[in-house]
Amino acid sequence: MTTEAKPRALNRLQSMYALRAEVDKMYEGGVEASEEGKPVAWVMLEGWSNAILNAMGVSTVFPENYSSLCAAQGVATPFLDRSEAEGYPTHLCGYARTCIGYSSRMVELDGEIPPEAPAGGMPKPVLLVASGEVCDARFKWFQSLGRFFDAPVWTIESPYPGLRERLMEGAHERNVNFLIKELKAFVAFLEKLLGKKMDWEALEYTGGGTNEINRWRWEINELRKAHPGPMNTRDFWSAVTAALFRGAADPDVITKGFERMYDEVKERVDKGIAGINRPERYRLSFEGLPPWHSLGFLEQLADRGWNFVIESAYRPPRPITIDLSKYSDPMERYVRRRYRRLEDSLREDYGPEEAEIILDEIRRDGTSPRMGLRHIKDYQVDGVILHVLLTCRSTSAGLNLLQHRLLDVLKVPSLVIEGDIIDVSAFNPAEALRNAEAFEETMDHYRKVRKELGMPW
Amino acid sequence: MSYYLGIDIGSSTSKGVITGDGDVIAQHLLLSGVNYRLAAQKLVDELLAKAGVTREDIACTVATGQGSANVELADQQIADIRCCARGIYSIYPSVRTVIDVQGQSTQVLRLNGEGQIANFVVSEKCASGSGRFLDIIANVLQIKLEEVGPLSLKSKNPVTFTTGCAVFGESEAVSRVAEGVAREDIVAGVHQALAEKISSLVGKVGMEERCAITGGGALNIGLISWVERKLGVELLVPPEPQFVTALGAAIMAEDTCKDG
Amino acid sequence: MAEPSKGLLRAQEIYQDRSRRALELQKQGKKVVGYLCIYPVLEMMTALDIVPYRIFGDMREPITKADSYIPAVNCPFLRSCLDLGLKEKYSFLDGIVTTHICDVGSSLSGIWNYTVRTPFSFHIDTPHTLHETSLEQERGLLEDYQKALEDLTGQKMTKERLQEAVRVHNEQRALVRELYELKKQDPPLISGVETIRVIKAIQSIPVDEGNKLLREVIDEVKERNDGPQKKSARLLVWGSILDDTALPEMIEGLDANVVMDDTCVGSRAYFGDVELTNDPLDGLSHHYLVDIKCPRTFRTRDYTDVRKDYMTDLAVRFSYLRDYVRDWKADGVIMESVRYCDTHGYDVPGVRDYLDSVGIPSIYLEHDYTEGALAPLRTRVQGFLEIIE
Amino acid sequence: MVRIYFAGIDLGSTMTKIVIINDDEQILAYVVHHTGAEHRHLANRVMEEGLAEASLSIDDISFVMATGYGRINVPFADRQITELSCHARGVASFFPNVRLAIDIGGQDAKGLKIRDGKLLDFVMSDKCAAGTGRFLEVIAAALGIEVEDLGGISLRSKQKVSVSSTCTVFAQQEVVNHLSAGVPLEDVVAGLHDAMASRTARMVQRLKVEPDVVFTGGVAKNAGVVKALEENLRCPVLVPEEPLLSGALGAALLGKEHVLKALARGETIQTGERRLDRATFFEKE
Ligand SMILES: Nc1ncnc2c1ncn2[C@@H]1O[C@H](COP(=O)(O)OP(=O)(O)O)[C@@H](O)[C@H]1O
Ligand SMILES: Nc1ncnc2c1ncn2[C@@H]1O[C@H](COP(=O)(O)OP(=O)(O)O)[C@@H](O)[C@H]1O
Ligand code: SF4
Ligand code: SF4
Ligand code: SF4
Repeated sequence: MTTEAKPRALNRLQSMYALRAEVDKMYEGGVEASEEGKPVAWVMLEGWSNAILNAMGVSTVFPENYSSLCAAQGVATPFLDRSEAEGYPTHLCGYARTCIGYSSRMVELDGEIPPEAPAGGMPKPVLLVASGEVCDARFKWFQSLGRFFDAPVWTIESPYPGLRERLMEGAHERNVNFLIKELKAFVAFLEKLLGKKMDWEALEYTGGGTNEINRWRWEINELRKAHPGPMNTRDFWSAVTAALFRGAADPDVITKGFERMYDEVKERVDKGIAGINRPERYRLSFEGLPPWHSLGFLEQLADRGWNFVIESAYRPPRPITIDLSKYSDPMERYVRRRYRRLEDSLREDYGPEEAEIILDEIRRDGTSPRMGLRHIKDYQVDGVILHVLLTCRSTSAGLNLLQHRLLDVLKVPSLVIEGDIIDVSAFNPAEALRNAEAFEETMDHYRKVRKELGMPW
Repeated sequence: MSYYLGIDIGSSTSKGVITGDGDVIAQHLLLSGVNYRLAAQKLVDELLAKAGVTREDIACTVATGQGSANVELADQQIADIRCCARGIYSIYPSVRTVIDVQGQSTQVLRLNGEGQIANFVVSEKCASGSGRFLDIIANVLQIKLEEVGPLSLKSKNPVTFTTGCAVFGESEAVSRVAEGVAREDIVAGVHQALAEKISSLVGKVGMEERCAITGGGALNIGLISWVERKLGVELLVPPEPQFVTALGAAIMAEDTCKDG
Repeated sequence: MAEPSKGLLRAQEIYQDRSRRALELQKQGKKVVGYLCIYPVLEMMTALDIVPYRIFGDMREPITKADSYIPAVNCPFLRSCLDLGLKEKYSFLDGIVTTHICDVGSSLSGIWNYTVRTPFSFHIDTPHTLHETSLEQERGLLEDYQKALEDLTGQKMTKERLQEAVRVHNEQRALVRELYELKKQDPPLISGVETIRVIKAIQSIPVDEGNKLLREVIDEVKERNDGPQKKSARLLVWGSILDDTALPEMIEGLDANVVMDDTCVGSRAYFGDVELTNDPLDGLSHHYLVDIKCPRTFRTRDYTDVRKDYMTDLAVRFSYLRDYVRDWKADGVIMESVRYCDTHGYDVPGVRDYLDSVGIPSIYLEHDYTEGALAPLRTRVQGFLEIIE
Repeated sequence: MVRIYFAGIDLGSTMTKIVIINDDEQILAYVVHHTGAEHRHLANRVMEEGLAEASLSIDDISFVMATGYGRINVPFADRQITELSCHARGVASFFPNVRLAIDIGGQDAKGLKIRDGKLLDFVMSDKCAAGTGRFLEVIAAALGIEVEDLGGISLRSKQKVSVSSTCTVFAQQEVVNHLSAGVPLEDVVAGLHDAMASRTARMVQRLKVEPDVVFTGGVAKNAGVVKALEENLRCPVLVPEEPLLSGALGAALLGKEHVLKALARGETIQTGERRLDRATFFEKE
């Protein structure tokens, strides 16, 4: 056996580093703003509040992201322990528990930022903006922060209807109106809190900037369909933070960063360079949130020739031009730009034919097994890793069902890996590797099955 | 003639198989004890002696099992799930589902027609669903391992264990004895709980006949019968179920060697 | 032990064989619709003569089938419900209504549709805040729900029918409260175990029959002399789902009576009436969103207030517990939750803070929804009783 | 002057303990036996031995308080009380300033918040053998060493390894893996103690760790765990001279208080029948 030093298995994108640096800047910006006496809000990752807050001159920081930062730097555990000491059950969301522990520590320090906090820390909030979008933890969690800060909490209520219910006559318009009113109530609240008026023009700017960034991200993802996959999910995760948790960062800078990333990925595609420095034996998708504490695990998988060419979380929306000319109300424009009719987005994503099949299934069964599988097909994925999180119900509850659907519809196998976003003790890398080895045979098997069925990959 | 060696260092027992020309030349088993390295060395030595060959005669060695890293001789380490699949396929090519009950964990495999793993699942992080639970109970009730299975089949009224913990199962069993509960009802209770866990695992990968059971658990006719009842199918039991994984490893060794 | 006489005995029979009546009625041509949690606005089912049938799990049945559809790190109650669904225990249902109780609850509706495939299903995306817009939204959702139920039955839900249904359901609420009044005595006239049986029974049969049963139970309990013994401690139980008598049985096997509860197979659904508004949907949406005090809803004093104070906030959210403790003369509170319930889990320190601030002792018990796992909690409960003694 | 006597019996999952005191709270006798599998029916025997040591007869005992896992099954007990209260009481009699007591026995681990000798709040481990005395017993047995020796062995360690498995059975495997890889025994045992201590420390955080912190129960006899606990809690930990006895002593003391209170109220004390017959061990469900 040769023992020459092999190059690292992952082939990182250079353009990612600049974007990652922007994230640190964003936190530093938050602390600076706070020191200058500007209002700082803690917010969730959801589509609505961030741009509104920024348009109102409020700096935003993202505890969810901050928790993953703590986990990635290996300093989350003391915060988790503190949350437990405060009496919060250990199965609660790892992001929430890290944040609760952080808040508790801040109280102990009379509101100062803990010296051990990475990236300069999160300054004390004047406002907490919770959200019912994505999961319930996200409003229960901010509610429970009342224990540490007397900052007011606003919960953005957004519709989360069942699929069939979304198709009912009138439901879409009702949801749109609901959102418009809800967000206007939020603006009114902010105006009261800050004693100043909303800058609607600024909203057009902050709210519109997202589209430009997302367009680049979309284009990058389109490139990732190439064989071999030019960009590993590890780089995606490192960079995505800059796009999602922009806070007060300058949208132009971020846009430039992704533009550069596009160029780099494009170059790789042209030259046939992969996101891993090994032959691409398997193309995979990662479903669920990443194990922020153990991203190095991907290196070991890459060494086996596993290339995670795509992932389920945080995929950018398809860029489309929506005719907003008939809407003059800035909030209505803001909402309609993003909240789409289910029929429309299905048609755009799946093409008219498949969309009709899906819609029929939804009308009949209330669900369609095909949804959420498009990327598996598009990226010609051999296998899927399902990351079942000990502490996140919302992203884990449906994963086993997805496992069935992947097999039923696409004949693509999946492997469950149990772990957590934050809590490193929930993850057993040795066992995961052992199972990964066996999973290769399973992927081989289904390659044959798909071939027999005449499927394209 | 070339010989191939498969070594399976399990949590409770270490197993080795030597093949040559596609036949099993020798097999050997000993307790893993508290030093896998020593166990592996001893196993290899005794196995070679049994087969009447020397280390130099072995063309390739594959190690598998929990302690596979401790087999110094190994050319390659391969996950036990894969070895198990290969082993059973060589014995029963028609098998599509395998239940592998080991000392510490249980895994269920689905195979395609070529002995490849089409799906698999491994039991969770708590040992409450493993053969170990049975060992503990047998030990505390002072019943030989070979006898727990047959004894459990006599039960009309299996007890339900309130603790899920394999370790605390011991004190619970003792308390049941003190209450006058028959020993067969206690062991039947453990078997029933195990069979339930196994059937839930089988549910996850989907059942396809024929179905075989391997590992040390397959030596337990009681367990087999409880699982058969739960699943409603008949289980194939290979003649030497504990050696299936080691045999698979030896076959893998042969393949590896031939592939170069 | 004395034979429980008429009403209680009937409740116990229904508790043990829940579906018998629903199946009978189904044979007579009625639709039986299952529902999860207390939010699916039962009045609207009753108005169309649908038999609402609450879906429960079974603590005594190991979960073997559901694990391949929902990972084990999720609410074991809901996993058990799905498990029973997969074992065809709910295959007689004509429909199922789910609401956005919690994340797993809403995921479950999709999973149920994919696996159990009950012919009719509807999901109400009940909002989580008390914002004015949320109230309007709930009302709008109920309009859709109305349409769906009308399609299912081919009947019109007239204002009159709905008002009548609201009236009978309010009657049920009043009767349950009357029953709970009887728990104020010392010893209480009806035990925690019996209470669960009665509540579970009325959640298995049509509302008018439930009312009849409640009347029988109340009459009987008022007269009884075989009721619970006097014990050293009177307890309030707060928490998540508790659809089995195992926990109160364990508690009442010790030196304590469960005299009041705030759980969702207990008082939670019945305290507070639906206002009979001109358009019944107004009263209903208000009741289900605002009046029901479940941690799933984000409740604040005044959501437009820019100031915030933790203790005031706690008082707004939990002072009803202090009132319960006072009126039912409870000596302590057991906070109980199934494992992996985020909704209740986040509230535990807050409830504790509040109870501490008003001098009420409390203890938190987490269990994984199996009967066996409750027994080991006995020492904790007993230790708690020794503390409050 | 007529003396009255009280007995406290702690029927633990692993050890059975009895303490006999007089009304001056002097310990007249104590007996400790293994509850071990062969001789589970121990209650009467320890009582007999205790009485013999104190030169008393069963009728001299005014009140017998039983505690511990098998407390329901002491036929001659007048009352049962949880080991939570008994440990708190017993520990407070040794260390009046105790604010946090940690008890690790064979079957579970507990944290007790104590103020002025009174139990205010507590936490208990879940039904899992990891983090209990049994955890150490199982692993010691697998390694072929005595539980009593674990402490001394671990104190020799210079560089403990980390043991991450949460399950006893899997931890045993992990230990074997470490040993096979050539890690010295003392480093592995120290790792086990640390795993146990950090688990316990996390569990008791909610009660606020403030001195005096007292560690009792059988595992407190293990100097390695004591040291690991001090490291994990970052504060000194006091251990009673005979940590096994806290529960039984607390039971006897609580028995005495119970009697005095009753007498003060002019009530007669209700005592059970004094039969020293075979006890069945565990609680019936
Ligand atoms: N003669 C027997 N009868 C019944 N069960 C047995 C017998 N021998 C071994 N077992 C069971 O097999 C298990 C060990 O299986 P094995 O496959 O050797 O495990 P591992 O590979 O983890 O060492 C033991 O835990 C025991 O329950
Ligand atoms: N001399 C000793 N040295 C170290 N550990 C001991 C010693 N004696 C007992 N133990 C530990 O104490 C545990 C029993 O503690 P104990 O408090 O008596 O528990 P229980 O009350 O449940 O019987 C045993 O599991 C063992 O690990
Ligand atoms: S989705 Fe999951 S990880 Fe994200 S906040 Fe909710 S519970 Fe936490
Ligand atoms: S409950 Fe028992 S078997 Fe399960 S993890 Fe804990 S020690 Fe292991
Ligand atoms: S117990 Fe909690 S997690 Fe389960 S259904 Fe109720 S609210 Fe949801």
